[in-house]
Amino acid sequence: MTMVDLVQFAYVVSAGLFVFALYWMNSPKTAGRSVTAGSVAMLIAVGATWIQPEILNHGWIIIAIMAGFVVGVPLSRVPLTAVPQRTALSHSFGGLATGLVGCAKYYLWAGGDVAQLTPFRTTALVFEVILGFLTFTGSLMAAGKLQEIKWIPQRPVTYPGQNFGNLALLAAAAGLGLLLVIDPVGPWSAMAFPAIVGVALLCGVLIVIPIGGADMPTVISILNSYAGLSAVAMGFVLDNKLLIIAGALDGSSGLILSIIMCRAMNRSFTNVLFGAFGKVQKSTAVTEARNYKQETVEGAAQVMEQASLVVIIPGYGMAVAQAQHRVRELYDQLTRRGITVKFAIHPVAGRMPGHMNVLLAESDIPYDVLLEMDDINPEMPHCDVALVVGANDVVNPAARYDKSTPIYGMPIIDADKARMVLAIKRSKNPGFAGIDNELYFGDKTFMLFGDAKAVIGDLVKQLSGNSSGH
Amino acid sequence: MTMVDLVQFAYVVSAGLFVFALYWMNSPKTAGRSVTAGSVAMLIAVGATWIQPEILNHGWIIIAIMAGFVVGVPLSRVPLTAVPQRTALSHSFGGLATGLVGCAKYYLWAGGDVAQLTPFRTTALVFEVILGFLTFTGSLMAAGKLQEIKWIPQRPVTYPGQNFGNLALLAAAAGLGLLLVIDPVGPWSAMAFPAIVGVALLCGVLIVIPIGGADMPTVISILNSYAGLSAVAMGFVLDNKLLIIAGALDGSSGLILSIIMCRAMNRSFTNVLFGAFGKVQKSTAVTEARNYKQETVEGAAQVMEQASLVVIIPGYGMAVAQAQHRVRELYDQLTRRGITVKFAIHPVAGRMPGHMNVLLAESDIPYDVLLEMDDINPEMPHCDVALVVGANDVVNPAARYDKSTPIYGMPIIDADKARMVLAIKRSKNPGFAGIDNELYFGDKTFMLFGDAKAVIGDLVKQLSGNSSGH
Amino acid sequence: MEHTTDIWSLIFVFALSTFIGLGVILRVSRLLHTPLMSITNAISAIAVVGSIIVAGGDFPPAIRTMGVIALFASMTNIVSGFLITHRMLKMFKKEEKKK
Amino acid sequence: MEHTTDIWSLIFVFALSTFIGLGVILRVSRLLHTPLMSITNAISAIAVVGSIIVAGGDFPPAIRTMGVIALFASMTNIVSGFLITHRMLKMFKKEEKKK
Ligand SMILES: NC(=O)c1ccc[n+]([C@@H]2O[C@H](COP(=O)([O-])OP(=O)(O)OC[C@H]3O[C@@H](n4cnc5c(N)ncnc54)[C@H](OP(=O)(O)O)[C@@H]3O)[C@@H](O)[C@H]2O)c1
Ligand SMILES: NC(=O)c1ccc[n+]([C@@H]2O[C@H](COP(=O)([O-])OP(=O)(O)OC[C@H]3O[C@@H](n4cnc5c(N)ncnc54)[C@H](OP(=O)(O)O)[C@@H]3O)[C@@H](O)[C@H]2O)c1
Repeated sequence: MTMVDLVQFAYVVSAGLFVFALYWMNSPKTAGRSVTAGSVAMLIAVGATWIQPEILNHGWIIIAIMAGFVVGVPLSRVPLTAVPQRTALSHSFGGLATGLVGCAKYYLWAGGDVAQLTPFRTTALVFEVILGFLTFTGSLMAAGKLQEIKWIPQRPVTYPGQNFGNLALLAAAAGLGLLLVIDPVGPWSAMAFPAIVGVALLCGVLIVIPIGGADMPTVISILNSYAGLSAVAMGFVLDNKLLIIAGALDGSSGLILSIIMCRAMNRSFTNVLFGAFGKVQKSTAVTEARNYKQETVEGAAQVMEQASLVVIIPGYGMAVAQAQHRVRELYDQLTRRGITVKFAIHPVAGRMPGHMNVLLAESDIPYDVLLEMDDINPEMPHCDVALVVGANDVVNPAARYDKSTPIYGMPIIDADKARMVLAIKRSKNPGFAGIDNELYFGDKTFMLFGDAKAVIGDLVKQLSGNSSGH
Repeated sequence: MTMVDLVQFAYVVSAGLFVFALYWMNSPKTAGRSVTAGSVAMLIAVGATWIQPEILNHGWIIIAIMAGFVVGVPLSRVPLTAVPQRTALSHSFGGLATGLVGCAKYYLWAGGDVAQLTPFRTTALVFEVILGFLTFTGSLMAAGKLQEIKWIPQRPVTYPGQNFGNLALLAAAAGLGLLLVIDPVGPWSAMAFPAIVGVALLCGVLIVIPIGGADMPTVISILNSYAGLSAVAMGFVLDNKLLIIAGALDGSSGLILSIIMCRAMNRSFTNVLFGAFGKVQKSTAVTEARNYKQETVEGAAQVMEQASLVVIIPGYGMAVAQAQHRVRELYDQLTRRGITVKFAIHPVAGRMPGHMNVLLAESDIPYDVLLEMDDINPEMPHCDVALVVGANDVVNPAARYDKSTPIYGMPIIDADKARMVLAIKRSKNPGFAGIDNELYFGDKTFMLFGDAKAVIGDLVKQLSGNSSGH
Repeated sequence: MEHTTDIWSLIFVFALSTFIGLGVILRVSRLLHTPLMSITNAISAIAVVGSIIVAGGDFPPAIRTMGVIALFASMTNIVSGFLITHRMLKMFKKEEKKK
Repeated sequence: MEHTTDIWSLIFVFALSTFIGLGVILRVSRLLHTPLMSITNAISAIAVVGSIIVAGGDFPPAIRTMGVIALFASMTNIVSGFLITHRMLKMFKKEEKKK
């Protein structure tokens, strides 16, 4: 068994483990193994690559790996609300890595063994570099917008001819790439390659700038699949099948998640990428003002005590307020009274897929009371109280009929079908789509203005008070 | 785009189509496309191979293909009851094909370009040949047993040291193979190769001989995966990825089907392959005799008219009697009276997986009233009449408690939980497992002796008579 | 080396397609297990590829004869396999419409 | 020719693993979409393989520096990706036991 065989064998095993890692994610029961399988696979991959004879300067490698741990561990401790930013940030790291490896390989071969730059390889190389660096800057922008960093504009930034400009840039990059493929070391290529890198970096920024903060999750997923594809391209360049497999798994995951999100928002890729969503509306929306019916905490508590089925509809607001633990206490209070409590989870509630599930799981709410939209909607008519916690667009009935709204056609949770609606939010401001919410003016709806955490905290106090009063 | 590229591209497309062909089998709605996708894929594969420059004598090819059609078309017209035999027969064809190609390749390279016989290739070649020819004779035997050909013994044929002998033979084949790998054209190999072929052919016969007729479906599925694996081996020999992919798909299908069958019979592979199942018991069983309660057709008809839920439990007997169309008429008669009729399909009812479903589908019974065991069992207690049509082992309560029976632990359809059981069979003979059926002596059970087709025909007449009488 | 990696790409392909096979087959509806048997039967006749190479190549007649027989055998499986699968599936499809 | 077939085996591997990817991801429970994002994040750091080759090879310092940076970046993703996924999944596992 030669070294090559050993390495290849290790790669086969590693690839298999990666597949299982994702396969086991199909239920929380087995998901525990996923991380184990995945990290073992990665360990094998690293080991098998490292032992190869052509690897000489172990010092640098060890240092880089240690540095990776130093930065990686804290990055894994971020609060769950910061997960989207974190994901974006590490996509940018991933893009940087593939991009740099691409550069290194190009200059290596262009400098020495030019024969290696076959048309096929060079094409793959160009793809790798463009996708890599585009993901790098693009994800950085996305992370910035999500982190709400001052000097990165939250709202979509648009200017005339924007989309055309971006497409022109990509076309330019592609053209330069073609040049390289035709003649990898011709007079032009000395400038062509760095030019490609520059254009890719620029594209990343320009493509993400016109996209609104709340569309970032979709963008992140798309960038995720780009990162995967550039790993695939690297695999083609290095003739390494493990890279291709892992990259492809990653690419398909990003693709599917972004499709799911677009579906759930009833929007197309193009609309997300070029729609500059959430710009125009926002500007107009806040002007409007109609009157809400309000309810006191005491009143709300009483109503809930009378209920037999309470459906809690969490939204981005619960995440912002970090209210999940209070929600848990509320859940305990109500269930202790024999009231059935269910959670209605909209596929795009919050700011990333599965956002609400993680938060509620964090606060120890058993995941079998977290129902998906399609499972809970039939029950809504029998629901006595629908408690909306910092959700807005995902319960806006306008999505059903009002063609003028940006969320028209997006499936929603039928909170308005419940016998009574209690809605917790801080202000009269609209949600991310920037439109007023019909639901809140409905005659069955009563508002509880205030920070979700505070309001629910009061509700819990009230209820525990009453119960001790019993 | 060179010829090689063109061919490889065609192979990629073809491989993809094969995957879709199997993927679409996941529901009857999409299954229609499967055949299209599959045959197009095969067409592409054949075309891409044929256009290659090294293919010269087209005459022979065309003749062989035409001959294939001449034999293949009639083979596709067999009655559905003969499907198991047909499947076995074409497995043997498949085995023959891979085996022969293996031989051809070996003699070609041994005669000329010996360098081609690398250890890896030779190993693959040996696997291809052994699996191929073993499948060839083995499937022939299986087909013979299923077709109940006179000079092929139905019952398991056993003799002392049988299993040991077979294993020894396989070991011998492996040993000879090793010899070839070490020295593909040494003095020995001239005899070694034909010897391997001979041993493989012999093994096929000897391995299947000790297996009882009703275990054939399992054996067929196992041989199915062998056929697939030998195609994979051929792929390794010819360095052809399409062969590997299609072979692997085939192999996994055979594997999974045989596992499903073994599970449903609560038996292990080894037990099926070496257990000489259905031999000993059969001999003893028929001796026993206890008294059954019988029921007249008139009586049975009346009982059913009173029922509100009738569950029909078909078994191998329905297939033997070709009674599915009569069953359909019965179904119509009862449903017309507003009686709910459901079918309880045991995973191993009949003689191959899905046997009952095809037969009932053939007689135009909508497939949504065909329920799997796990879905119908909870309903059995509410069932007024359970009509057992030529089923036996799959409704034998002994499977639940009697450790001594060969079917102990096999999940069954809870016919005995129904308010009343009507059982149609020809005689007092036991089923394939060779044991008496507790159910038939139960006090809620009434027998309708006779051929399923005839008996149900009478039932239908009776019912239509009554209805016109109304 | 060149050949070694080539062997390994075959092994990779085998491993991956086995994964696909298991994944896809496990999701096949129980209703369709009999048609599944017959369609995989047809698919396994992919040996036709090898048969054509052997039957059509410029080889001694003995070799080619083996190829021709193999080709005939595989062709039979292809034809009968797909036809009978189609025949069975039609029955289920008919149901589809009726309901 | 030798190289052509080699390219094609890469393409085969890509096609097959995409099939697997789609099949597997589509079956991931909705509950776990956030952990899924973070674990694929870690897996995409497979670029580490390329980084090691570039960082460790006997190349001019400029090249190797790129490799080292790439290696650092991928390592960060591997570590943080798997750790945070583990952290999230533990929450779901806890539920598991409690019920
Ligand atoms: N989940 C995803 O993957 C994803 C991806 C892309 C886009 N999106 C979009 O994100 C939106 C999610 O809908 P959503 O209903 O969950 O959120 P939303 O529509 O953005 O509304 C959030 C609501 O929470 C309230 N809120 C904010 N902070 C709060 C606090 N501390 N306490 C109480 N309330 C607070 C806000 O009102 P106040 O400001 O008045 O408090 C706002 O009305 C959808 O439009 C969806 O299309 C989601
Ligand atoms: N489906 C599979 O994939 C598969 C695979 C391997 C093994 N098996 C085995 O096959 C058996 C299948 O069970 P099963 O209950 O379906 O069949 P069974 O146990 O073999 O019983 C069939 C019954 O049908 C009766 N019968 C035969 N011809 C008849 C006719 N013309 N009219 C009326 N009745 C007739 C027979 O009784 P009479 O002779 O008295 O009429 C016999 O009792 C199981 O033991 C299973 O393990 C199935």
